[in-house]
Amino acid sequence: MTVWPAIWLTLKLAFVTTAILLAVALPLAWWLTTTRSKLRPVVEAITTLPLVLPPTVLGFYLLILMSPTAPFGALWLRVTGDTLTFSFTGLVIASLVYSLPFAVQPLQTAFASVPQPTMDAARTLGATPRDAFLTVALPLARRGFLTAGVLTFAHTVGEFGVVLMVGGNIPGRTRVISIEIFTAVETLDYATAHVLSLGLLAFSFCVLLLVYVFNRRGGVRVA
Amino acid sequence: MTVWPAIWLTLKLAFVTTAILLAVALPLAWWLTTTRSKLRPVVEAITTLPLVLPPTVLGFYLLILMSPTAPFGALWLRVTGDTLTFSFTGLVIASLVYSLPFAVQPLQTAFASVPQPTMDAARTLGATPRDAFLTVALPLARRGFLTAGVLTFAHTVGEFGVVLMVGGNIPGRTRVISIEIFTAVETLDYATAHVLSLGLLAFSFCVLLLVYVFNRRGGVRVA
Amino acid sequence: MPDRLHFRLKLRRGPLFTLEAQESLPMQGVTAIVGPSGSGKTSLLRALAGLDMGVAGERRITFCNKEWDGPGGHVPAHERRIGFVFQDPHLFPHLSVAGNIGYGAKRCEVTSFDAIVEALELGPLLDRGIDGLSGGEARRVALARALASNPAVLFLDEPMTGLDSQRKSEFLPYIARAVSQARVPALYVSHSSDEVVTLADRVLELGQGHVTGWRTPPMRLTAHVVAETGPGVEVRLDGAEDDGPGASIALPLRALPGEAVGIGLPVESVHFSVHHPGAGSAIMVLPVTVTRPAGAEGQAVLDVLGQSVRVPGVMRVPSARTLWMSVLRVLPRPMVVDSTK
Amino acid sequence: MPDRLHFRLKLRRGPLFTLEAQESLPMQGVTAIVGPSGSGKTSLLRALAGLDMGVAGERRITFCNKEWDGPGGHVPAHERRIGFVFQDPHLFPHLSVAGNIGYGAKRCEVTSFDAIVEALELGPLLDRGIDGLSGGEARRVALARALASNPAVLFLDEPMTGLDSQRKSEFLPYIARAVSQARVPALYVSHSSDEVVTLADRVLELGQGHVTGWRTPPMRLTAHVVAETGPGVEVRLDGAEDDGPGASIALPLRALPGEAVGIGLPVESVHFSVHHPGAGSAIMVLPVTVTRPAGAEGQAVLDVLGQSVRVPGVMRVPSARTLWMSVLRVLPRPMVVDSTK
Amino acid sequence: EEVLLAVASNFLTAAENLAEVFEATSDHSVVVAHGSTGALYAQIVSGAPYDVFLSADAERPRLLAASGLAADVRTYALGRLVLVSKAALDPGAVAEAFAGRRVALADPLVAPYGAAAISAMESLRLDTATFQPLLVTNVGQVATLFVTGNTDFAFLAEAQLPLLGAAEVTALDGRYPAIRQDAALLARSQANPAAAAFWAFLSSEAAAEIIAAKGYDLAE
Ligand SMILES: Nc1ncnc2c1ncn2[C@@H]1O[C@H](COP(=O)(O)OP(=O)(O)OP(=O)(O)O)[C@@H](O)[C@H]1O
Ligand SMILES: Nc1ncnc2c1ncn2[C@@H]1O[C@H](COP(=O)(O)OP(=O)(O)OP(=O)(O)O)[C@@H](O)[C@H]1O
Ligand code: MOO
Ligand SMILES: [Mg+2]
Ligand SMILES: [Mg+2]
Repeated sequence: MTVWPAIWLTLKLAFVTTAILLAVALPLAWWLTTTRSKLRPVVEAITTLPLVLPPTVLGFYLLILMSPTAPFGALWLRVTGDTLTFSFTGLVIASLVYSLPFAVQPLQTAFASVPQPTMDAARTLGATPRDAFLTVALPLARRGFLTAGVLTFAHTVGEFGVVLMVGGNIPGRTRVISIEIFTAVETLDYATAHVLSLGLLAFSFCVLLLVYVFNRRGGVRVA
Repeated sequence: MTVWPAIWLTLKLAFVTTAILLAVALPLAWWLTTTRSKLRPVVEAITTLPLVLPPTVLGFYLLILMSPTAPFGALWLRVTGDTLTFSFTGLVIASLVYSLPFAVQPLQTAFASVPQPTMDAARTLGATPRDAFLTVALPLARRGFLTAGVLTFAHTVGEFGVVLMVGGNIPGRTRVISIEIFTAVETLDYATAHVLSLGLLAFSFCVLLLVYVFNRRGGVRVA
Repeated sequence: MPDRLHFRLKLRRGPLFTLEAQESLPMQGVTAIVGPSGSGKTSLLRALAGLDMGVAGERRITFCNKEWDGPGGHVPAHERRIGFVFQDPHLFPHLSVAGNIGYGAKRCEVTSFDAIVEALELGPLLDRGIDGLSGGEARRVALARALASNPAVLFLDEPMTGLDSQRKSEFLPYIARAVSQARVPALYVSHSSDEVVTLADRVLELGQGHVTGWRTPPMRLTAHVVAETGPGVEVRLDGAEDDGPGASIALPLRALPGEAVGIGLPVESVHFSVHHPGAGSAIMVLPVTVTRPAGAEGQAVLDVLGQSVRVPGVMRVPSARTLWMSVLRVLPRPMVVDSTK
Repeated sequence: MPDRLHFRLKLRRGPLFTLEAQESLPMQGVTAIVGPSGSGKTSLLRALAGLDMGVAGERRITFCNKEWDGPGGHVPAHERRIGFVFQDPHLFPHLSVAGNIGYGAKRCEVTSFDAIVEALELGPLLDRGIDGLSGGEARRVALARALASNPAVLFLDEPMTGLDSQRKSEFLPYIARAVSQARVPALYVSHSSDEVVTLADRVLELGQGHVTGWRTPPMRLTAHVVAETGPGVEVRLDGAEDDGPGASIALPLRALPGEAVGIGLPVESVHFSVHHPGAGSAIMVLPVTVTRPAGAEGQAVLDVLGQSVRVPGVMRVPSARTLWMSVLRVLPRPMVVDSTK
Repeated sequence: EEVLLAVASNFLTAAENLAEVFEATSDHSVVVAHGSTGALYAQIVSGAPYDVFLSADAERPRLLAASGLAADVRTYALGRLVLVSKAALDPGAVAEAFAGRRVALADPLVAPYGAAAISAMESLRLDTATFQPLLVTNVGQVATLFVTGNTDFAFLAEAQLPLLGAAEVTALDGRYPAIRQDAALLARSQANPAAAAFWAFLSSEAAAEIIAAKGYDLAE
């Protein structure tokens, strides 16, 4: 059983999801941080929901929503000629929902710690809100941006329950690494399970180590 | 099929895991934030690893490690007379590993944003490092503490892949809500799936809404 | 009609404080704003700048015939072209010193970046990050940043805090020159009477959120530069006779021969006496005629070499027709004479 | 042997700055530390307080015969009992004003919490959070917090920044009293000569990370309170004759009859002249004998009513045997006379 | 062209063998997805793009045909349930051996082999309260638990035995209703030549040989 299709599929899914989510989360997180709208807590709760819900709940609803018999799934089928469930597109949509909080939350935290007076200073220096956002808030929140990217990517790579429910485990189409390992264990193919698990373990560890070594920061000292 | 045992089991698991993890993560996060040790990036990477790994990798290794034929599992069996896999204790151990980064990361972020000069001020006012930690760093990081608690709890409630692998779905012992929903969907028992999913959805949404309404904060304004 | 800044504001901040102020400020030279801690000086500047928009209340601001806030609309803060030096420096932590100073400069026709950097002695710091800047260094960067943004008006909230007296005495004239040369008016919050004497053309006083009135403007004489010396210039008071008192005063100031210089007279360094004190430690001893003695109608007015000087109420001017004024210290300020007049 | 603070330090901060200083400071009264912005004043205080321990270098500190840093060991910052007022307030954002002030007080035998709150006029703010405090309010809370922690020594890094002159002139005497009454020595960083004149017993100068020497201590005369008046006290200079000059000076100060008061003479408000100036705006005109004229050996020394006064080099004292000294303004400072002497 | 098989876990290795041979003898390719019968069925109902469903029961293919999702249904094998254990087992003393131990079986709700195991236990008069039954989603996982030492006894398909290595096998013939494993050619795939070709191949002699060799009985 070759593991490359699963690895390739997983990376593709994680990349696509991360790219789309960062693009969506950036304005959303900024809006949540700066708005005075009464709707904010509601939007915030909705955004956080996928974090709190078991993947199977998400999977269940997505399955219902995207099934060819549901309005949305049917529309998709008519327009694209393809079903959403058990397809890569379906996985991407599921991942977007599933990982949304992982993109929004770190950005929101980072934006919230941008000091108001610093933004004020930018404004009196002639920066439009958009300009101040791009040249002050965003650079100051870059750690949050990095965190959002890493978390979203990681969470998508590690996605399992949702994928299993809305994607099944169709080799080359929806069988991502996590499912591949599950399958390998099920079929007593411990060699594959070990190769994938160890590989992922070593790879993740190295990436994280690099991130943390290069991301040294001052931090607080007490003694 | 009554759903209460699954709900009860899930809550118990989430509470126990959250309580233990917060107790462990607090000193760990503080150490990570303040230490100047060369080991910091390594420890940091290890702490973050479960975040990046698919639950099935974790599940696979835990399954191997905790099996009664493995040294650790065997020892456990000798000492407690109970096997780890497919038991509540096993689930707790798996959850602790699985949710560790969700407890450590928010605390670390919060601790990192405690200003050094404020800690310095506490010290010159006679606060020992421990005292300053408890009376300044911790209160200033309380949002991080709350976030850590909520995330850990939520992540444990949502745990699926790991439980599926090391816990199976023994009713009342290891069948948590997420597994219950999965099973319900697999058996096309949509009624149960709906009851559980909707319940969880409504409950989560309300809790989050409350958190966000009461957690209003200044935030940044630009226009 | 000269340009003015009209405002009528009513803003609540917290349960105990309301800023409720209305005034019309000439937009020429430096208007000092003084008042005890907590009287609302910072709140006033922020409101005028269009920050803190969230707080409800009345808000009418017109700057040089342009409505900034009012029924006709709202000019957002970034279009008001205010060079705001905040009470705390609030530098951009992700930019170098040069990046901070250049931030505003990039967003408009660049003015004298290099001159500002030189005047504030920031050259050696330009490439550094802002971490580890000393208190005074950070403050100077904040000043430079505001000045380099080619502002239409300066809002300076205790900008000299943390600057050593040497740098202060070099930099105050620099601000004076910037204000008069580029005709950028300034609002200047300060607790330091020296700064007020050096810079202010008029002094507005706040108390508990209200405008409590205009204070006597600082005592000042005008002089002209007669010669450049090594470390500074030599000036002669307008109206002084050759070899008479005030004919030749050395000032540590950069100015060109012929330029007008304001000679600020700090209250605590001016000694009025009925007799000539003779040789002494004073920079100059000038004859003074009392045009109007202090009394119920207001402060005393003096004639000094033909120049009229109003004396603040706190000074005890002896009751005599003619006096001697010994000046122990002056605070000079370059003045660019309006060439259009 | 009087208590002293010995230190020998060498610390690198950034590529351009090294603090390399060695000195022994008497731990009595107030030692002012002056120097241009960036000269290392803050760095010195932090190093002495045992903060910034991460930076390697030489570090020997002995405080009142107790080794704080050295081969014999290291006393952690929280055991040094330093009342540190930082250049920025750095209040605890999660505590109320009262909580901030009480933070240190809780960790030791409580000293005069109420007196401090009253002296700094913090009563109305006690229950507030620290958000929205004005610049001067925050500064006063930081001061109160340090004072209330019953410190063994005060480190004050420009503590009067942002305070209005009214409050400053009330609070400086308060600090002076705290220092002398509780015998808490203080290191006082300041750019303001008024503060130095009011408080300092000696003045240490820093430049570019090095100790550049001791400055002439501020001119000061001693006096005693003869009567309490409504708004303040009436004092008589030591050595003044009944009805003679200096016999009765009104000061806006709280003190008890019989108490000693230091009368600081700000350089820029002291006018030396060869003739008596006659009636005028001076608070007092005192006869002066020049004990030692200014010259190569150092600054001039004067005899004022029997008290010896050293005149800083910047002042031009006329060359004559006897002079008149017109004092336009004084900066009073209560002094508790050491009863053990 | 490609045919996508949905294979009940018990038949996975056999299906892989079939796929190999089919690919060698035709110019089509085969992709194999697997799971419990119930899970695969639920996926098909939800729109999963399978071509051929190799179920472990007859019921679900029949339901597919009835709802029009399946174009053709046929029995391809009769399954055999076995009980494996670490130590040799006396068929007469199963209850004693089970007492307090762990017994893994597939979830009868989704896996026909699990349902068969339940029947076998009833016929052996085993009381599930006297031991610890471990229910997992399919027979593949049952095997995993046994191999990793996490269970002492496991109800498996005979076809899985080669994967296990050393294990004692107890045959359970006659103690459970016949496991009729039906295949369904899904309606959506009628136009897929690869699906049609595989459907034909499934009833070929060559296929029957492989199926039998894997430990299944053949229908009539
Ligand atoms: N958000 C707020 N909540 C409560 N009180 C506030 C708030 N913002 C400002 N204040 C109060 O308003 C008053 C005026 O503040 P402001 O900063 O304008 O004073 P200021 O004149 O600049 O004083 P300073 O000279 O000390 O800087 C202060 O008493 C302050 O405590
Ligand atoms: N981490 C650092 N990196 C680089 N330079 C630093 C660092 N910390 C301090 N410095 C430099 O050390 C010098 C001394 O700083 P310090 O804060 O002690 O000055 P200061 O005498 O207190 O000045 P001020 O009166 O402006 O507060 C400054 O030039 C400052 O830029
Ligand atoms: O092959 Mo099954 O559907 O797990 O019994
Ligand atoms: Mg202010
Ligand atoms: Mg400093």
